[in-house]
Amino acid sequence: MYTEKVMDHFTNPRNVGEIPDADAVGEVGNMKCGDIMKLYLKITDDGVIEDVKFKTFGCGAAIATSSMSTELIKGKTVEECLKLTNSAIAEALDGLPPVKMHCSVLAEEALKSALLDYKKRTGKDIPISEEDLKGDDDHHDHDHDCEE
Amino acid sequence: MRKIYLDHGATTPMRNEVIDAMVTIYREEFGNPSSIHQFGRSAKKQLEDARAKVAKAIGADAKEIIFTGSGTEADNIAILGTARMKAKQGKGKHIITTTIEHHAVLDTCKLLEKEGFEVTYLPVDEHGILAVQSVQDALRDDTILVTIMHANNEIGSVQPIAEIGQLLKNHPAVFHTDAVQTVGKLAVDVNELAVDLLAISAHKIYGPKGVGALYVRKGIRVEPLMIGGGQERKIRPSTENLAGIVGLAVAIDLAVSELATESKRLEGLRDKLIHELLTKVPETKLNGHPVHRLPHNANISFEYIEGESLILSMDMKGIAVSSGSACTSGSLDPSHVLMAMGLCHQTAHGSLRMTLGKDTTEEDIDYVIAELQTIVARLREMSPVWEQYIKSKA
Amino acid sequence: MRKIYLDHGATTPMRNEVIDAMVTIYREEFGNPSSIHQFGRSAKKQLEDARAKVAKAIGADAKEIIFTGSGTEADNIAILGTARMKAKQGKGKHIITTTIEHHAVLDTCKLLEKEGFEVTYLPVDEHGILAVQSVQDALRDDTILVTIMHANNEIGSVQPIAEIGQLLKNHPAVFHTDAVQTVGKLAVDVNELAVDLLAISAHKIYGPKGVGALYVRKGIRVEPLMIGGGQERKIRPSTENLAGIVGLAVAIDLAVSELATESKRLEGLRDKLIHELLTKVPETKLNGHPVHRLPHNANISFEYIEGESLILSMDMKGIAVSSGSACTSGSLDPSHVLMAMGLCHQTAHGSLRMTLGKDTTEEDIDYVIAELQTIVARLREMSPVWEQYIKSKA
Ligand SMILES: Cc1ncc(COP(=O)(O)O)c(C=O)c1O
Ligand SMILES: Cc1ncc(COP(=O)(O)O)c(C=O)c1O
Ligand code: FES
Ligand code: FES
Repeated sequence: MYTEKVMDHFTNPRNVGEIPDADAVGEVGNMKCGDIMKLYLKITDDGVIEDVKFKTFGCGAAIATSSMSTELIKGKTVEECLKLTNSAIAEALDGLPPVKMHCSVLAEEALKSALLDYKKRTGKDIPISEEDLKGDDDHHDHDHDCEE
Repeated sequence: MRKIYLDHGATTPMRNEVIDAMVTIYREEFGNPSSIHQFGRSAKKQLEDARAKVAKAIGADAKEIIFTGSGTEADNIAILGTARMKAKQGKGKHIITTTIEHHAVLDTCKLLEKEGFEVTYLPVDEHGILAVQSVQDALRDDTILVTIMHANNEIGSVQPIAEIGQLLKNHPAVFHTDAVQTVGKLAVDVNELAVDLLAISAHKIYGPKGVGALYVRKGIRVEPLMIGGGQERKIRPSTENLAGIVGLAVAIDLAVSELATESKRLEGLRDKLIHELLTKVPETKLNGHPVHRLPHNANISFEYIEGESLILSMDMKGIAVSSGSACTSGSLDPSHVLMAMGLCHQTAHGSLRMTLGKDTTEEDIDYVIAELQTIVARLREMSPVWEQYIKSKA
Repeated sequence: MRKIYLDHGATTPMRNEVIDAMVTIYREEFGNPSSIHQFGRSAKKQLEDARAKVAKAIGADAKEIIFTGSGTEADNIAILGTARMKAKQGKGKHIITTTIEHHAVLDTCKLLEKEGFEVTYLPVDEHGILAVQSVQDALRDDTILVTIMHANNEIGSVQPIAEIGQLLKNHPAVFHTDAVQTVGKLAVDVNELAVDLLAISAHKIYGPKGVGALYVRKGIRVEPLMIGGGQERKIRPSTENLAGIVGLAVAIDLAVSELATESKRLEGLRDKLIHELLTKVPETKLNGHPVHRLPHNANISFEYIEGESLILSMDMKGIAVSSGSACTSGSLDPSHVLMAMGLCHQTAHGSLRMTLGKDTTEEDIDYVIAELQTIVARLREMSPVWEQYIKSKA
């Protein structure tokens, strides 16, 4: 059901861990399926993601998308990171099973949550607000119709 | 790489004896048992021999066995068939079941609620066991059906069916038990259990998939699910799956004859697995009853990690296990059985079912114990919840 | 003694290719396709490959194939499933079918009548063929389902399904055809036939008993017969009969690829059988259409003798034939199909169905022709009705 890339990132997740002196930390959870992701960012003065680490409690897709998202944002600017969507993360993994698409939302939201934390800490003018984090519940709706 | 299959609760490999018997039928007995010529008569004889064998294995009379296309179908005929028959007779609309039934029973009861029946879902205790008294308390004059599984497919807890059967002897309600997980693993005798209906599935006992049987006690009538020819006393029309039925008969016969020694062996391995995991891995918990459980079932919660990633990690090491019933693996909800036992979402999600089988050896168990420790440690290291727990303890 | 099996309409022997493919599954692919570990994923792949093969054989998309436990079940899901779905949606309660359907369709329609549906049973002509116009005339605004078999199992007459399909394109009624007798014998393409639902059974095409499939056109929704896990898009829950499904796929694939040459060969043998019997045995009559008929089906009435004694006499000579559908051989009523075509009781009783198969040779046919002449003569000599007839002619 998972692509080779998903299995690769699941088995050898990149950037697992913590950054004790992180410039931003994001934590999101979805109690419906019981998944939690915590993301640590180290950001340079000119707004480039210098280092990133994560910890995830979740399914194979949650761990793989967490890992992939850290690869995608490392070296990017904050502005570029704001544009990262869950479908882009899923695509980078050669796709996810439809029932598992919502797992990739976890990674997108953890990133947004971290960037919001960064905005709060630095007072920088970053186009993101609490609104963006409302966690639009649709993504988490568990579709039991196995219509594929 | 080693391959260790510990998912016998989901399905089992076929026995060679079963395959051989089926191939003989495939090659030599292709007649339609309903045909009156020699090909048909010969097939018919095989069919009735198989029926007698299955009946004998559960202490029933051959006339009381209806072959079906699966365990699910046997459960559905039992439940829908009884409810619809009783409704037609104006006998009442109340049904009693439990919160931990297999979906073939639970969701069928939910359908009946939509059709105007009233269903009482009895809770189980923290070990997944139903109190006999709760059945007594729930019984009403208009109760037409009591359907309680013999043993649970996820946590392995065995219900006091015989006691409930005794209780129901004084009540007109029909008593059905889903024995898909117990036939061939525990002693199953329809008279000792005092049940009216009992569902069997071949693929859980080294037989073929797509074959089941329903025991229907003499005098009990059920409406069929489907309509067609006169096969299986019109309760289950369709040209009979003769090879599959013979496969079921051979499988059940062997399982029952080996039951005593094999269940003891499995219990030994299962207890070693449970004991070592609970002692060697911190923050673990056994689900289900420590004693009243299926001989081959170990269900353990590993706190702070998620079930699917645990299963996938074990799969990479060649170990096949599951987190609940296979048929719901498409769903993301935590097991309804674990939730019914009072586990919280997170603990339910981090649960593993390991079900042993006839080819499982002690070396397999040792390998699994060793690998699981490494895997759990690695996943916990990645888990923010574990991090939090460790910090809170510090 | 020679053994000649001329009852392929009832069931067929398994092909070696089918047995081999199934045994491979039995030995090597025992996983539950719903499990997420390697055993499960590998089984799932086999399942989806089989689905693609079956779909291809009838010009469908793999997503449109639902595997079932029999042809009867496929028919029942189609008919009960459509009727119950439409009733829920308040779409109407009128159904159109014919008087010559298999019991899996006919008796299911009768059940629906009891549930409050209204069923129009269209008659057929003296050749057992339905007039397209009669469907047009019977159609109403509240018609929700039209179910007409592709070819009849007893008399072999082939219905104008494609024309009816075209007609129904302008009507919201769901169109189901029971193609159990035609798949692998006639070209069956769901788009050419313009059907929404189509039933298949494996054991009629040298595949295993207890496996069927239902084609469900994209966008068409049916209520399931049984409830349980999420298998087969919840339309047919139960652990999948993987070996059986693979057996069906191999069987249909082979049957379709050999169809053109094999049906020509069968037609040749069939026509010889029919022609010689009609010319050499007096007072005989072909039932069904002379041209629009299944390539392997010969159905002949022998006046003044009774079917069962004819079948038994042939059986003594090693020849297996039937008088109608095997599944009603328990009943003593004359075939409802022959009666629907206007035959009188006595003629209907003296009818024989001979259905040829892939191993049938010209020598077999010659032997049957010779033996039948002797048998018919002997039985007529014993018959008072024959005596009366002879005297009336003298
Ligand atoms: C036309 C027709 N429909 C349905 C069936 C039922 O198929 P099965 O025996 O697989 O249930 C048969 C044969 O028995 C048949 O000939
Ligand atoms: C307790 C229980 N009941 C019913 C079933 C359904 O059996 P089958 O897969 O043969 O439909 C299963 C297994 O899937 C089961 O474990
Ligand atoms: S993150 Fe919830 S199931 Fe994958
Ligand atoms: S005399 Fe035997 S069936 Fe009528």
